[in-house]
Amino acid sequence: MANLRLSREYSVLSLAAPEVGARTRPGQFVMLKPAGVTDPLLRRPFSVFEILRDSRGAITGVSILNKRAGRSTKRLYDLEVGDVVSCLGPLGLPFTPVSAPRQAWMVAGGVGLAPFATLAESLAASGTPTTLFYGARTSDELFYLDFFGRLGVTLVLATEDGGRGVKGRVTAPLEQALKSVGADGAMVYACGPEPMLEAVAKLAARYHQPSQVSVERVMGCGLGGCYSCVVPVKHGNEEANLVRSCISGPVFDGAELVWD
Amino acid sequence: MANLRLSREYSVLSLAAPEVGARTRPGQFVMLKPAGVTDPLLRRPFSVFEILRDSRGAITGVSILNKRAGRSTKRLYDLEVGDVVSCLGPLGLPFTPVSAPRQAWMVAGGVGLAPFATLAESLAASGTPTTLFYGARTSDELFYLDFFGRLGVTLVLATEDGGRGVKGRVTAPLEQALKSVGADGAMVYACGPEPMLEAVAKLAARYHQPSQVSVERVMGCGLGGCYSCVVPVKHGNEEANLVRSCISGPVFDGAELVWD
Amino acid sequence: MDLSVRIGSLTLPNPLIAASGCFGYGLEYEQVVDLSTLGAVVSKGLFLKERQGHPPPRIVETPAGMINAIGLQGIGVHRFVKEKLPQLRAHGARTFVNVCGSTLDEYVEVCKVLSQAEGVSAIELNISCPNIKEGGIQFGCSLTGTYEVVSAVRKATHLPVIPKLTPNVTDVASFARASEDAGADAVSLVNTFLAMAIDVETRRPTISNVMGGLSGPAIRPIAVRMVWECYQLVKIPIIGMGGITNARDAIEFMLAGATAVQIGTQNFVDPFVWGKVLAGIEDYMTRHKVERLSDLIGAFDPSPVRGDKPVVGTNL
Amino acid sequence: MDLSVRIGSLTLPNPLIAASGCFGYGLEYEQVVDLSTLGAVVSKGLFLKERQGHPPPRIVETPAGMINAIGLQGIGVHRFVKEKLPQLRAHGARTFVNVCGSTLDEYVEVCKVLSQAEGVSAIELNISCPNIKEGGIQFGCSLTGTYEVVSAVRKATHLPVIPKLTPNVTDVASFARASEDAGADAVSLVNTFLAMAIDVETRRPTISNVMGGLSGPAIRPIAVRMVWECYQLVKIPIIGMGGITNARDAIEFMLAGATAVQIGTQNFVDPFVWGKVLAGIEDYMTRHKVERLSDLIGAFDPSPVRGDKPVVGTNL
Ligand SMILES: Cc1cc2nc3c(=O)[nH]c(=O)nc-3n(C[C@H](O)[C@H](O)[C@H](O)COP(=O)(O)OP(=O)(O)OC[C@H]3O[C@@H](n4cnc5c(N)ncnc54)[C@H](O)[C@@H]3O)c2cc1C
Ligand SMILES: Cc1cc2nc3c(=O)[nH]c(=O)nc-3n(C[C@H](O)[C@H](O)[C@H](O)COP(=O)(O)OP(=O)(O)OC[C@H]3O[C@@H](n4cnc5c(N)ncnc54)[C@H](O)[C@@H]3O)c2cc1C
Ligand SMILES: Cc1cc2nc3c(=O)[nH]c(=O)nc-3n(C[C@H](O)[C@H](O)[C@H](O)COP(=O)(O)O)c2cc1C
Ligand SMILES: Cc1cc2nc3c(=O)[nH]c(=O)nc-3n(C[C@H](O)[C@H](O)[C@H](O)COP(=O)(O)O)c2cc1C
Ligand code: FES
Ligand code: FES
Repeated sequence: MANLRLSREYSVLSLAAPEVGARTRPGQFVMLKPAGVTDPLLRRPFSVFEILRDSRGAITGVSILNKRAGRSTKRLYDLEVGDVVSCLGPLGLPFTPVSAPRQAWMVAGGVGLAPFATLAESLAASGTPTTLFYGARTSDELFYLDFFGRLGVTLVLATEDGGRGVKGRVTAPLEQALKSVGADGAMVYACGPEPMLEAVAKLAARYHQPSQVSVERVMGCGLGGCYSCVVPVKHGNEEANLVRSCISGPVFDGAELVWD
Repeated sequence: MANLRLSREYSVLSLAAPEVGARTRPGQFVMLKPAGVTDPLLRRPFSVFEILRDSRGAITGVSILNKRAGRSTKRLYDLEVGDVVSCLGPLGLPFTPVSAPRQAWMVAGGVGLAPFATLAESLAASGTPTTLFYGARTSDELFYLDFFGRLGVTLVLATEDGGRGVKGRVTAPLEQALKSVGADGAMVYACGPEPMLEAVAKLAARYHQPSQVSVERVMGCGLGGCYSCVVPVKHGNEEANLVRSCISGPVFDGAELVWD
Repeated sequence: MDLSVRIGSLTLPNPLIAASGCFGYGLEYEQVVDLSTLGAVVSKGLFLKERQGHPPPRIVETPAGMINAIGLQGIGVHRFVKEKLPQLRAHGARTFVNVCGSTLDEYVEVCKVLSQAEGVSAIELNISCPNIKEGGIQFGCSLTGTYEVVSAVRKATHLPVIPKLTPNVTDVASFARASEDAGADAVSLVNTFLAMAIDVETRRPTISNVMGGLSGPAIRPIAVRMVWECYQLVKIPIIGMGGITNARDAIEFMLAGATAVQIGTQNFVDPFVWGKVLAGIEDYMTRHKVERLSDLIGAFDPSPVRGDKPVVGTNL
Repeated sequence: MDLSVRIGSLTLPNPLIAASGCFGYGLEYEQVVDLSTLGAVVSKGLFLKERQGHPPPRIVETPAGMINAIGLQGIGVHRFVKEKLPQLRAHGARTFVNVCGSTLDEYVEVCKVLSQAEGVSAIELNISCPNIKEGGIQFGCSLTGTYEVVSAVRKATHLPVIPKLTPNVTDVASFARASEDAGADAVSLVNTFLAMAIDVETRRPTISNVMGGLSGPAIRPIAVRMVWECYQLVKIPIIGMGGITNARDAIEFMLAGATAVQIGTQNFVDPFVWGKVLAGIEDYMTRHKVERLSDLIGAFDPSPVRGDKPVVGTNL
């Protein structure tokens, strides 16, 4: 267990969990809870950020990109080496990767960057041309740019204060790109705040590109037991159904999600 | 904050609390709770063990002799330097010291040693001849003997396994001593398990010596608010009354406590 | 910033009241908190005569709560009037007296004594103590019983009468209504939930009375619901309580319809809670541009939220 | 060591049952726990038809507990029989079906469908869901309603009928008695406590349905008390639940009179809870030389303890 503070809100929590690491596919998540802690009671869901390996390349665990949002995330932020975290996973359905000549466009808002580290690795391994559209509040909150750079990912950045990249929302450069997307098309992957997800899914649809969107719901169990995490999903002309995002997601076809 | 483990059950927890230290008199207690912890909910009572001083003799805080008994005491045992403990006190009525030629006999069972470190210091300062009757399960659980030795306290030890001192209960050597108590008499101070307290109070009475007994009750507040900590106390021929041990104790006249 | 609230004819400088049985007779806390800075102080429950209460052990901790069965140990109303009231007055405390009775006559009698004393601001009628058979719960669990005892006391005193309701009923709001109909000036709720914990190692009770009352944060979500139910049914002010630990919790009760709030168990955990909650309320009022705290009473907007993100953590 | 318990004509290999609504349809957990090792699995609440339930947010965490208002989203009894039951049977699960209804007829109808299906061990009659108006709570909060619906279902099926009681009543034991009188084979209790939490920053509900049901360790001391009250009044077996997290808690319910116990919320916290509780029970039986677990049922000795030391901490 290590806990690298990236800022006063973000940290990368490394967990010794070789089995979880070995089985995780990009976009899957884990349910975490500091061991022995009874308050908060419930686990919290986190995307797997990196698959950790030792010097010989053997998988040793996973890391989590943790953003302080409330009690559990603060507790995780404060953890020290040696503290034990109970980690359940990997859970949920992963992203479906695409391969060249189709392009992969990853759209991340804030902590929504988390699932894209593993996805970028997997896309790089298959040689898929990949772009990361990455928006944050300030340039200080743009993390791991080198990591994506090393994988050959094209970076398109946006900050709300204009400190780095485009000023404003990341959906603006995305729309620009969508306007001139080539004949081979792009698969748009998105993770971030709900309004961003909605905007991305609708933009992708408008420009006739498929999208895969990772949604965030309050999750009680992560295993399909509690029905707390539902999202309205519509297949073709059927009526919308409330579907559990922990087992039928968190990644959904952006065209099938119903935004209300 | 320091936490010195004496054994797998006992530790001495040092708290930076100069005001508490400055105001504590022997036999008083504090109500502790690790900061920010909501489970367990309630504070727990602990005798002040030592008054801590810096190299120049200025009071810096207090220490606690903590014995793992359940959830809170385990948590306190596990604390590390830097952890914050909320400390309310000093609370309760202290021991009333005696002075020469009367002797002071302190009877401690296990963690019941705690209030006697400060009492011994105060008795030593007034030159009162002092004896510590100290019983524990094994010789490993006899702590701070040097400390009391340095103060000139006579030590009478008892262990249940006979590993050191008398084998069996500490009340046996106490009774021996009571049989031959001099004309100036002795004040018997006691702290430890309830059956020991009862035996000590009754022995003292039988040999016509006064006793001051520190009782241990479940305490919800330590300030007289909840009425959880009552003990039956009888003044002379009055009917027994249930009296709050947090504010009218924890130290009581052994002759006035009613044992049921 | 105006933190005052009104309960009938009374104006309290702020809505924070020390709950009965959790603050002794008030005087125990004079060194910890300036009693005049509290909205009010509620005394321990008092019968006509002295009572010894139940033998210890009397409390046991449970997850986010505690069970107590003190059994209403107390000095009786006469000693209270003689020994405690003058000092409480001297400290400038607004004193509510929690009144118990084994019979309707005893309730009336105790209230009469208090009416003649100086320094009682209101009577909190304890018809809800779960810990003793003769503690009024037979009144508090029956609508007609509630109506009768409140009416009788109403006639016997000029002081504000505030029945304290038990949560151990199917429909607490109907009891608030019965109290209102009988002339109560306000209601306070909730008293503790009847509960029990077994020591599995010995298979024996953890407290001498076997059953006791559950209080503390554990019960807060049920108590808030009950306050909201009552707020929708009655017009008289509601004094809300049950697991309040901080300003957020106090405001939650006020939004649900409480005019004032009581703090019990948390005062054990942290006797300095009062200043902290007041400061937190002021901070909230500043942040939310609330000029008069009383504007928050019942200001909960129950129209459903939609979407994915409630503020989960803030309810812990 | 014999961990088996009997509920009417059923023998369960052990008393641990997955609580309704906390274990999906059981199959969701097949990779985490061997379903045949559980005493039984209770399905999510089922109506005749499919239901969408309430919009999210549906849960909110509270101190030592959670409030849920799922609103009985479900696939309906017909799809359950077709899609889930065969697989549950294949896994060797003993399946209890939690039956809901908006009307008496619907309860009867759902039970008839289940009686004709293969692989249903018992019917748990949900007359206690606090989250939806038409969820049977109108039956569960009235003694005659309880009697009627249990009688009607009793006549409609040969399967064991186990009404699930609500704790939101003044006297839960009378509802257990009404159920027994109407021919129930057992009762299960408690369902969740009606509760509410407000987001004070927005002054809006934290869950879309405003009110929901409180579960988890917070409610355990109240639930244990209710089981003990029922145990003293009825002869039929009691299935106890409410905040069970470990073997100690499970044993506490059994000592209070539960023949079997259900675990709900803790399964969310730790889906591996089942093996841990079983191991803990075996350890307890070894330490206390208990040969047959069923000997613990109701073995609580309520004669008061005296003295200073309850085992406080073990109830946390
Ligand atoms: C599939 C999935 C993957 C996620 N991945 C990450 C990640 O990689 N890094 C990261 O920092 N966060 C991630 N989150 C969000 C993270 O789960 C929440 O920030 C966390 O649960 C908040 O817990 P808390 O106790 O700190 O906050 P709380 O005090 O409980 O609440 C603070 C805020 O967080 C929201 N929240 C609370 N619980 C949940 C929950 N169970 N699910 C979603 N939102 C919740 C609340 O609505 C509230 O707005 C992910 C969520 C999901 C559903
Ligand atoms: C005046 C006083 C002074 C004390 N001084 C010391 C001391 O110096 N060092 C020390 O180690 N212990 C001392 N104790 C005992 C200490 O308070 C308990 O061991 C502690 O409260 C147990 O808390 P826990 O959460 O670890 O145990 P729990 O898990 O709560 O329970 C374990 C055991 O401790 C007992 N216990 C629980 N709460 C209390 C309580 N509030 N008061 C008394 N017993 C309780 C229980 O009955 C049970 O047998 C003192 C107690 C009192 C009343
Ligand atoms: C130790 C204790 C003693 C109590 N005694 C009384 C009492 O005498 N009269 C009364 O009306 N309520 C009594 N109560 C109930 C409280 O006043 C309050 O209603 C309840 O504890 C809920 O509030 P809380 O969760 O803030 O403690 C007592 C509660 C506790 C914990
Ligand atoms: C998310 C959730 C959904 C529930 N759904 C149902 C249900 O469909 N039918 C039912 O009878 N009880 C339902 N319950 C109640 C539980 O079965 C159980 O009675 C209650 O949660 C108390 O047990 P616990 O504290 O172990 O969770 C539900 C509880 C939760 C938390
Ligand atoms: S989180 Fe429990 S069903 Fe999805
Ligand atoms: S501990 Fe609360 S009155 Fe003594």
